[in-house]
Amino acid sequence: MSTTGVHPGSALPDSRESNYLTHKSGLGSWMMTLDHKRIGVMYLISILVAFLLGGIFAMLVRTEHLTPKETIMSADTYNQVFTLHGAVMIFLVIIPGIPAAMGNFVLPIMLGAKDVAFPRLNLCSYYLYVVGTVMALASIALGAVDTGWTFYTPYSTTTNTAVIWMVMGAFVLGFSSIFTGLNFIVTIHRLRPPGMTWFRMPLFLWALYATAIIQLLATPVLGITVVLLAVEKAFHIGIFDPQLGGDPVLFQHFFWFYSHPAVYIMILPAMGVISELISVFSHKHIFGYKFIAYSSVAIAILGFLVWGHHMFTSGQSSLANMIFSALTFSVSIPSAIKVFNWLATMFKGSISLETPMCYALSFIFIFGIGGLTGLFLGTLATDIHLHDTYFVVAHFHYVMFGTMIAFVGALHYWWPKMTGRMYSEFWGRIACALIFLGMNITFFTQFVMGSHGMPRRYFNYIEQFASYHQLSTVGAFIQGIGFIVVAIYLAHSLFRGRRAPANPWGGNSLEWHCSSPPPHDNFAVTPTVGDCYDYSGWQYDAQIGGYIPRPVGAEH
Amino acid sequence: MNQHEAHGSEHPSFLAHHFATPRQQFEAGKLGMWLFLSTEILLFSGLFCAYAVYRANHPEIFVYAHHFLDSTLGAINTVVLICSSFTMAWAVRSAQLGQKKRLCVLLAFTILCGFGFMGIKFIEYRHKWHAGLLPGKHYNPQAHEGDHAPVSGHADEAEHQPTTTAARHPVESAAVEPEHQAATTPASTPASSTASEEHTLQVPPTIGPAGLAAPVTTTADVHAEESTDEKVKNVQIFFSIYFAMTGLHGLHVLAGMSVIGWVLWRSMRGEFGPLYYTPVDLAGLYWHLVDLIWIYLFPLLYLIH
Amino acid sequence: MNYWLAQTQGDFWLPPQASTVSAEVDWLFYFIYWLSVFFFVLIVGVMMYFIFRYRRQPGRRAEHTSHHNTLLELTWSGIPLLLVGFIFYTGFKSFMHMTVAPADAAEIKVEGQKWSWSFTYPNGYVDKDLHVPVDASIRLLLSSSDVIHSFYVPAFRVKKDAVPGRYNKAWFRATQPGEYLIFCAEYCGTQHSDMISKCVVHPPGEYEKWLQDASDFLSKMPPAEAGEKLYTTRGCRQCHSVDGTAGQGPSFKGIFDHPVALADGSQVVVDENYIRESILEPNKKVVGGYQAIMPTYKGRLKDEEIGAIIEYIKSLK
Amino acid sequence: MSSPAVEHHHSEDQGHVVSLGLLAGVWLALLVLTVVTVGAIYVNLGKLNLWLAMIIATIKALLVAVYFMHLRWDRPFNAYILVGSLIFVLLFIGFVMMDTAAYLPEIDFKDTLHP
Repeated sequence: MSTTGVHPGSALPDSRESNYLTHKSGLGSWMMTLDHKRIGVMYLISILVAFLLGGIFAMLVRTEHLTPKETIMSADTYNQVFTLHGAVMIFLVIIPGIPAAMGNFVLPIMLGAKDVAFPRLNLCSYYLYVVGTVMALASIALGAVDTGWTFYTPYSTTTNTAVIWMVMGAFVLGFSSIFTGLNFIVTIHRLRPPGMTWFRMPLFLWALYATAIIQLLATPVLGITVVLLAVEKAFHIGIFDPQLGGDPVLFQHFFWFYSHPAVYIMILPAMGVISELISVFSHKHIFGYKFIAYSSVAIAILGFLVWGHHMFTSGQSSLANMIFSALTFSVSIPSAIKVFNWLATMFKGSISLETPMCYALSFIFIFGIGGLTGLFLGTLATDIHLHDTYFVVAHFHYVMFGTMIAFVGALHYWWPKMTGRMYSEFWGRIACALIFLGMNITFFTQFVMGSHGMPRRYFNYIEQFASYHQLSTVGAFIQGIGFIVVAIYLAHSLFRGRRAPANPWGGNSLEWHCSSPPPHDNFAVTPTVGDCYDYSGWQYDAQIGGYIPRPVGAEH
Repeated sequence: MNQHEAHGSEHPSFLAHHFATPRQQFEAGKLGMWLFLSTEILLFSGLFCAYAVYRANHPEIFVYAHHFLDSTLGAINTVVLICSSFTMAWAVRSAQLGQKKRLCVLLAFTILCGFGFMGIKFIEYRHKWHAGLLPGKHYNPQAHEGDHAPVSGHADEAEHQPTTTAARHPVESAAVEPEHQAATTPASTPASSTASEEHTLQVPPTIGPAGLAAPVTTTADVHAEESTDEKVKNVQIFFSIYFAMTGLHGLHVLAGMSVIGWVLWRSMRGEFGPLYYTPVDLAGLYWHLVDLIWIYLFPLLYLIH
Repeated sequence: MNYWLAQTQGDFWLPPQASTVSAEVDWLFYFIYWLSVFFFVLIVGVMMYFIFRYRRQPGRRAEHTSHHNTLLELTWSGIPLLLVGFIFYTGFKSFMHMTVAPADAAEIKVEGQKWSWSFTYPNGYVDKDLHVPVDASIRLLLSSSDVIHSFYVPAFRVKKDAVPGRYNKAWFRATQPGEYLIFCAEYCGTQHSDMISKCVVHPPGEYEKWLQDASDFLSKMPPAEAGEKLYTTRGCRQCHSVDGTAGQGPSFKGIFDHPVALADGSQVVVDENYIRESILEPNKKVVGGYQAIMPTYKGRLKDEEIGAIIEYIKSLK
Repeated sequence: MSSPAVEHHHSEDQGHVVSLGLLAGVWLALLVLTVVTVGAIYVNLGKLNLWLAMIIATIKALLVAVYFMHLRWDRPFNAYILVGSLIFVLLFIGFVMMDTAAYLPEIDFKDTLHP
């Protein structure tokens, strides 16, 4: 326990002149790079662009709801915009967000490896992401998509819009996701340096490992589902079409076999990030390491058994309803375990509220609501009333937005490492508060109108819900301002930010042992690994504004 | 890793910089391929699921419709794939032992088997195309007379060309028909060419004793085909599943052939030997999986009782 | 339209209770609600307390505490497990009450279509609104003629998808006379949000009267008006517009007495005979540019009804 | 695994070399089993025919996986991946079949009303 990760000195060379950013220059050196850090950065930029798009669509949706009837767009446009918002946010932002951008950047470093196992596959997966994105977004120009991101048949097979482009985009994006997951699993299995045992891995890696299991096993089913949907739409083969003897409910089974586990593709990496943040900023060893690690894997496995809870009113049999409802509750236990362990980690810690920690605490608050409202929806009797209402919308936004909160938290946490620059703590906290406040105003009102029976995906709504909708829209604008603030001060920090020290937060996982930004091949000397949650080897140095290894023999 | 870096000069050319030993690289590649195979299995699972659901709920469709498939051709294809798997496994052994020439011959033979498989598949698809035994909306058992044969034998193209786009040219197809019959279906007599069958669909008997598949002759009425198909409704579902399953499998065969072709090219350049044969091994794993899936497809689609 | 004409109370979270299962569902809702509030306050309260109590201060370090405690972990896994077990069981029990209709329930067929509902009463009468007597069990047989819709009455806590190609079942027993809104809860396209009908719960004795009156509409209404009613309730509206826009089928506007070109190239003048023929044998003379997809109404529309529809089409100049 | 240890330190980087005789034996076994599969449909076992075909197919699949795909000499984890993915396939198909079989009456009911 008392050994620090790396013996001091060796790991902190000054790499200002030569790091992964300056290693080679020119556009070509980025486009063809095999460096996981550069690929991670390219993913990050693409995902942020997609997030901007998805956010604009969200703002359009909320603005439309300022009045009960048409405000700024027609019903058909509205249907296309909410479809795009959902599809962009899910397929382009949240699913790849933490694993592909953050995971790619830090996973090999945290592990002590020089790269992921298959760098070429990694680059290929990035370009698949780009191609998939282009295909999905091309649908806007080619007639838009108005099916909702769930593509339910027979609506999706009969509507006269560019569904094929969108679903084939999702197919390609699926393979991007599969290759990322495959790379991570192989990297974790085969590239651990000596001393990095399974139970010395940071919990973020456990979370990514569990995520990768889902990516590998669930995503192919989405692939075959969307291919069948595209073939069905183009050639009317009728597997999902009742007029040709098919079964539309079967489509829902296929779709949710992926799309429910996909929820855990989104939330598990977020939980992994939070485990890191809570421990580092409480300056205290994580509590219940093994339980948190196992709970990630448990969520990944159990997440496969609960998809039917999206179909309680669809005509699914009562038998299946019962089984899926019961299994659904089993997922709540590992989630609860994580939350309790985070709290226990904070107990008697030394908690500092730097920006990433503000996001981590917001996550616990928001995920608390998101998780607990899941109980209403897993329960058969109450779900019948709440299904397909704004209650569901609010529930999954509390969970999915929790992921975004964790993503932004992770971005702030690793920003100094990625860019070598510090950002403004003051504006960081202001923006976090704005996003947190706006988020809760937006979605808490939606719980209330949902439980009163306001169905989702409604263009017009009845007068009684007007005040809720308006409040919700105000919240959305507050969030929007929060994100704009983030964009401004992060962009500012790129050019004017203070040089980042190697270890600004006092973390002890391996990425803090190499310089900021990291050198081209991560570690000149393969590190020996200790306990990544033992912070006793570091002390704060006010001069460099970060942590330096505690001199040997010094008391703490 | 440390040790290895001390002797950087010993890093063989095939060893990527982030691996310490060839063994580590080999095992990483192998693990990666196995993981990829698991995604392939899950990809096919959707189709097996659709198959299982419809077969369990409507067995009569499957019993009725499978008579349209030629189980002799299916069996031949099974044998072809098994032989190719054998030569592929043998090729891996040759690579391990550094027998370059034998490796190249075996890989070439494996690709040849792939061509054979696809050729037979093409014949089967063309027959179904002519007989109107197409998925979903295009299922129209009377349309056998005179439709164009698909331009290419690729699985997806045959599946993807709606009948409506094919112009009818009886004269041309009449010239094509007998040739393909004679060449391809020795053991069975698919009902496709004679004019007298305009409104009569004779189900081709499967191989073996007549007792098994007594030819069911149905008089199909243009306006109410369903009522005459011995009350078997939704037969098109079977063909949707058949084309989806064999089509996707065919695509995988093509992909496997391309990969083996690439490996063959590298083998001819002498890149592989006892120290480095990972690509041969991985291509082999992929090819065996394609074989494995066919092992299940064959009895499920062709041999229904 | 007033949302809850019958009963405007309801509380902060839930709409008024107007069916027999409402109270049961609401009880469970509030049970989960207060349980969630308790755990949420506990988690966030503890979190806030820790943030304050253990905030980073000069000279104070994090104290070393144990890194794991299996008993604690099992406790906070076990207690939630018991609680969710109870929630599941209660939820399933209520769900079965909501699913299994009593044997004496009267049956009404519900057909969803883009974008309206039609309700077929036991005597064969079809209406666009749902009328039921108070305190009587009603079983709904739901289906759809195009895409998936979902029948949802918030005040009854009842929701069930109407899926094409099959019948789904739902039932309820209304306890308060009044009018309630029926939403479509499954996204179904352009006018999804306007697919709203009424459920009228009649006080004792009035339902029968209403049904008799309404079923008699052919003789009571002017023919064109009756035709319009049939046009909306019997599925014509899905494909044939009355404003001149082409749908799956030709628009009815201004079609009467005008010649149309058929798919085979010939021409026909739209008169009484052609309309009658098109309703009974729709695919015999299909207007050019449209597909022969209309189902026959032979046996589904009475002669007087066809007459009313013809009158309605005549009126669309 | 059960493989003879001798084979392993044959060469650190070479992996296991399967003898040609074994490969040919597996090949022959697969061919024989194919004939058995085809032959089995002439025996009328009712529903068991399907299971028989599946059992034979599984034996063939095992032969391919264990010998052609080297699983016998491989790290056990690779075999776990194969088995694990098959378990998920079974879960998927099993749950969906359970549900579709249970709601089948609703579809058939509609069919009888609107043939």
